[in-house]
Amino acid sequence: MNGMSKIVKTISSIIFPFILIYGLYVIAHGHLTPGGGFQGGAVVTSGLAMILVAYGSVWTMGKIKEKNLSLFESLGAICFILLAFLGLGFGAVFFNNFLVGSDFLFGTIPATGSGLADINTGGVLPLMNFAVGLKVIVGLFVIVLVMAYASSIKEGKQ
Amino acid sequence: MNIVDAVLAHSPALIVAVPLIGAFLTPLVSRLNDKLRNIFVILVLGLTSSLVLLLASDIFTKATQGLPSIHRYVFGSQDLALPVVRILFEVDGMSIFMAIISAILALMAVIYSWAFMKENTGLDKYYTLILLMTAGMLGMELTGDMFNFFVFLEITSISSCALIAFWTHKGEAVDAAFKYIVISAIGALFVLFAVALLYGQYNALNIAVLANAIQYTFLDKIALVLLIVALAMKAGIVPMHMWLPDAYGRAPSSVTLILIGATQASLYGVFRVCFTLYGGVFNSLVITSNTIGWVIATLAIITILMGVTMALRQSDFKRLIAYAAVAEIGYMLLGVGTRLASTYINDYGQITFPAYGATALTGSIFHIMNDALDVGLLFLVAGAIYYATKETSLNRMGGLARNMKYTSIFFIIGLLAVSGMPPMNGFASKLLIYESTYQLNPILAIIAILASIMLLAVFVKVFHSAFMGPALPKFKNVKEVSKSMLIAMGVIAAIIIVFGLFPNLVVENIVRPAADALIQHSSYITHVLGGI
Amino acid sequence: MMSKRNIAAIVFFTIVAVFLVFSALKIHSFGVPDHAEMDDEIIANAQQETGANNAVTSVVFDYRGFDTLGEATILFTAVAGVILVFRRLKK
Amino acid sequence: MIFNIPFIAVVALILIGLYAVVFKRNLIKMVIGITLIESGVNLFLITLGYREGSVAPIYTSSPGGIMSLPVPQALTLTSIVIGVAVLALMLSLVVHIYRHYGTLDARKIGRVEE
Repeated sequence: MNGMSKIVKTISSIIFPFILIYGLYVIAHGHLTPGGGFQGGAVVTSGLAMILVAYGSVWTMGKIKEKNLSLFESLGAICFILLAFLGLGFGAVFFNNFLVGSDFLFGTIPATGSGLADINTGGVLPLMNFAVGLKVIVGLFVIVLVMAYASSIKEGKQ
Repeated sequence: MNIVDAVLAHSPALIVAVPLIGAFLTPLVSRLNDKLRNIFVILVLGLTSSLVLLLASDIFTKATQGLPSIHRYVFGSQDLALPVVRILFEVDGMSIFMAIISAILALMAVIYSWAFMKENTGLDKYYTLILLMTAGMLGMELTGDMFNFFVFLEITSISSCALIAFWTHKGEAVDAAFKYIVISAIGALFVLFAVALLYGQYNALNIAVLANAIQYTFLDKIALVLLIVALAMKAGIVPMHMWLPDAYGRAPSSVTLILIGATQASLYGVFRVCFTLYGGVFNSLVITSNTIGWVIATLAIITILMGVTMALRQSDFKRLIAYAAVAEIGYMLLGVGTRLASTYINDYGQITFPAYGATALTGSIFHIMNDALDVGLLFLVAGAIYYATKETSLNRMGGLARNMKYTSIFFIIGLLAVSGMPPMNGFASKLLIYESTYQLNPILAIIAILASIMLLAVFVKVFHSAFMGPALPKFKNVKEVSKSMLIAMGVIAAIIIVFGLFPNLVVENIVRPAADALIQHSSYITHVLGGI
Repeated sequence: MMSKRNIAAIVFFTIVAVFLVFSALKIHSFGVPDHAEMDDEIIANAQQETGANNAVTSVVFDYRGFDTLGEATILFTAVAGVILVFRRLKK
Repeated sequence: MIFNIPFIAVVALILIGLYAVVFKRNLIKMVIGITLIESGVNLFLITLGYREGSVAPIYTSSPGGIMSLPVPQALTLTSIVIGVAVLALMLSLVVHIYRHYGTLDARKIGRVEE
C-alpha cells in the first residue's frame, strides 16, 4: 500500500483536522451530550485510518514508530486505573467518584431535571473520558496500522 | 495493625487491580531492560499471590469457626442501596479456593518462563498478556456480577488465544489459536445472550439478586442451558473438548500452565451457575437435580474413557498430557454428578443428600487443585524436554534420564500424582471420589478406577520411551535445564507431595469450607440482600 | 453423503435455533420491560450522585465503572495480541 | 409496538451468523459469521432497554417524559468494543494462517498437520 494520488493526499490532509476536532469534542463532552471516550476515540481513529489509507502504510509506519505508539496506549491505560486507585485513596473505595461535589476540578453538580449544564460537572467522569479516549485512539490506530503494514510486506514467511 | 486490616478490607479489589496495573506498566518497564521486567512481573504476581493467601487465610479461619466468612466489596460507594446498582465482588470459600490455584499457577509459569522464553522475541507483550490473563482469571473467580463475569471471561479468552499463537512460525499453533478463539467467542456470546435474558426478565445483573429472583420460568431454563453449554464448552467437557488437545499441545508450556487455570475458572463458572445462580431451583426440585446429576455423571464417565483411550494413541508428548487433562476433568464432573444425583426427600419431606454426597463434592473440589498441579507439572516437564532437545514426539526421544536427572524425578512425581497413586495428592482426592461414587453406583466407581490405572499404564509407557532406553547419539550434549525452570517444577512437586502426605490437613480447613460455601446458597444471597 | 461432522453440526444448529425462536417469542413484548427498578433508580439520582447529565456515561464510568476498566483491558489485550502475532521473529 | 419484530430480527441475525460459522469452510466467512452473531446479541441487549414512547436518558435539553433504560446501552457499549477486539485478533490469525498454509479452507488446514 504505497499511498494514493496527490489529490487524495491533499484532500485527506485538509479534512483530517476537522475529524480530529469533532472526535475530541465528542470525547470532551461525554458527560453532557451523547458520546464519551469510546465513541469519540473511534471517530478520531477513523480520521487517522483515512490518513493511513491515503498516504500508505509504509509511509505512515516510517513517520510514526509503532513502539512509541504503544507507549501512549499504556499511558492512557495507566491514567484510567490511577483514577480508580485515587478513588481508593480519597473516597475510601476503589472506583469512587471523589471529585463530585468537591470544589476541585469538574466538581459542580448540575441542576436537577432537564437543562443545560456547563462542562465543569461530572467529577471523575470527564477525566476517565479523556483517559479512555486517548487509549482508544492510539489502540485502534495501532491495530489498523500493524495489520496494514504486516499485510503489505510481501516477503512471505516473515 | 490496621494496615493489614485495611489491605484485607480492600483485598478483593486489589487482587484484580494489581495484575492489571502491572500489565499496563510492563511495556514501560521493559523499555528499560529485560531483566528488570522479569523481576517486576514476578514481584507483581508475588504481591497478588500474597494478597490472595491473606484473604484466603481470613476466609478459611472464619469459615472453620462457623463465623460468616463472605467478603463483599462494592465498587464506587461504601453503602449498598437495595436495588443493587453497582458492581460488587462477593468472595466466598469456593471463589478464593479457585483464586489460590490461579495465583499459584501464574506465579510458577512466570518463574518457569524466565529461562524457557529466553531466546524468543516479543517478550514484553508476552508478559503483559500473562498478567492480563491472570487478572482475567482472578476477576472471573471473585466477581459477584454476571456481566462482569462475561467481561473477565472475554479478557481470559482473548489473552490466552494470543498466547497460544505465540510461536507464530509454527503454523499449527496459529491454527490451534484460531480454533480456540472461535469457540471462546461463540461461547462468550451465548453467555452474554443468557445474561441478557436474565436481565430482560428481572432487571438485575447481580448474581445474588438474580439467584433470589429466579422462578425457573421457561426463559430461565433456556438461559440455564445456554450458560452451562457455553461454560462447559470453555471448560473442555467432552462433546466440545476438540480445541483442548490442540491448544494445550501447541502453546508454549508456561502458557499451557496458566491455560489449565483458565479452563478451571470456566469450570468454576459452571459450578457457580449450577449451585448459586440456580441453587434455589436445584434444591427445591429433586427430580431435576437427580436427572441432571445422572446426566453429569454419565458425561463424566464418557469424558474419562475418551480422555484415556485417546491418550493411549498419541505419539506427541504434549497432546498425550492434554488428553490426560481431559480425563482428569471427567473425575471432577463425576464428583459433582454424584452429589446432584444423590439428593432424595427424607421422611420429614425436606430435600437432603446423604453423607457420601458431601464427600463427593469435597473430593471433586479437592481434585480441581490437585489436577491443576499434577497436569501442570507434567506440562512443565514436557516443556523442559522441548527446551533441552527441541523434540516433542515420543518416537524420537530416548535415554534422557542420563543427562536430565531432576526433570525425570519431577516426571515420576507428576506421573504418580496424575494417575492417583498413594503418596501423591491425586490419590487423596480420587479416593474421596471413588468411595462416594461407589455408594451411588458401583459400576461408575469401577470404571473410574480402571481408567485411572490405564492412565498409569500410559504414563509408564511415556516414561520408558522418553527417559529410559539406550542413550541416543543426538542427545549426547543435552544438559539439564536451567535453574529457574527447576525451581518452578520443584515448588509444584513439593506442594504435590505435601498435599499427598497430609491430605486431611488440607481437606479439613481449605476444601471443606470451599465445598460448604458452594452449597450454602442462601447465605450467599442474604449477604447481599440482607445488607449485612 | 452427509459426513458425521455435518450431521452433528445440523443437530447443534437446529437445537440452538429452536431455543432462540422460543426465547424471542416468550420475552416481554418490545417496549414494555417487566421490571425497571434498577434503571429507574439510576435515572432518578444519576445527576446528583455522579454530577453528569448523560445517564449512560454515569452508568458506564461510575455505577458500572469496573466493567469499563475490564473494557479498557480488553482493548489493551487485543492490541498486545495483534502486535504479538505480527512481531519480527528474528532477534 | 408491532408484534416483537425487533426480537425476530435478533433471532434471524444470530441464526444467520451461526449458519455461517457452523457450515462455511472459508475462515473469513466464519469470522464474518461471528461478527453477525455479535451484532445480533447487541441488538437484543438494546431492544431490551427500550420503553414505549421514551426519550434518551440524557438531561441536557431533554424534551422530558419517561426515559429509556441506560444500563443496556452501557452493556452494549462494552459488548461492541469486545466485538472489535475479538475481530481484530481473529483477522490477524487468519492473515497468518493464509501466509503459512496458503489456503483459507478449514478442511485443508486441519489435514496438513495430522
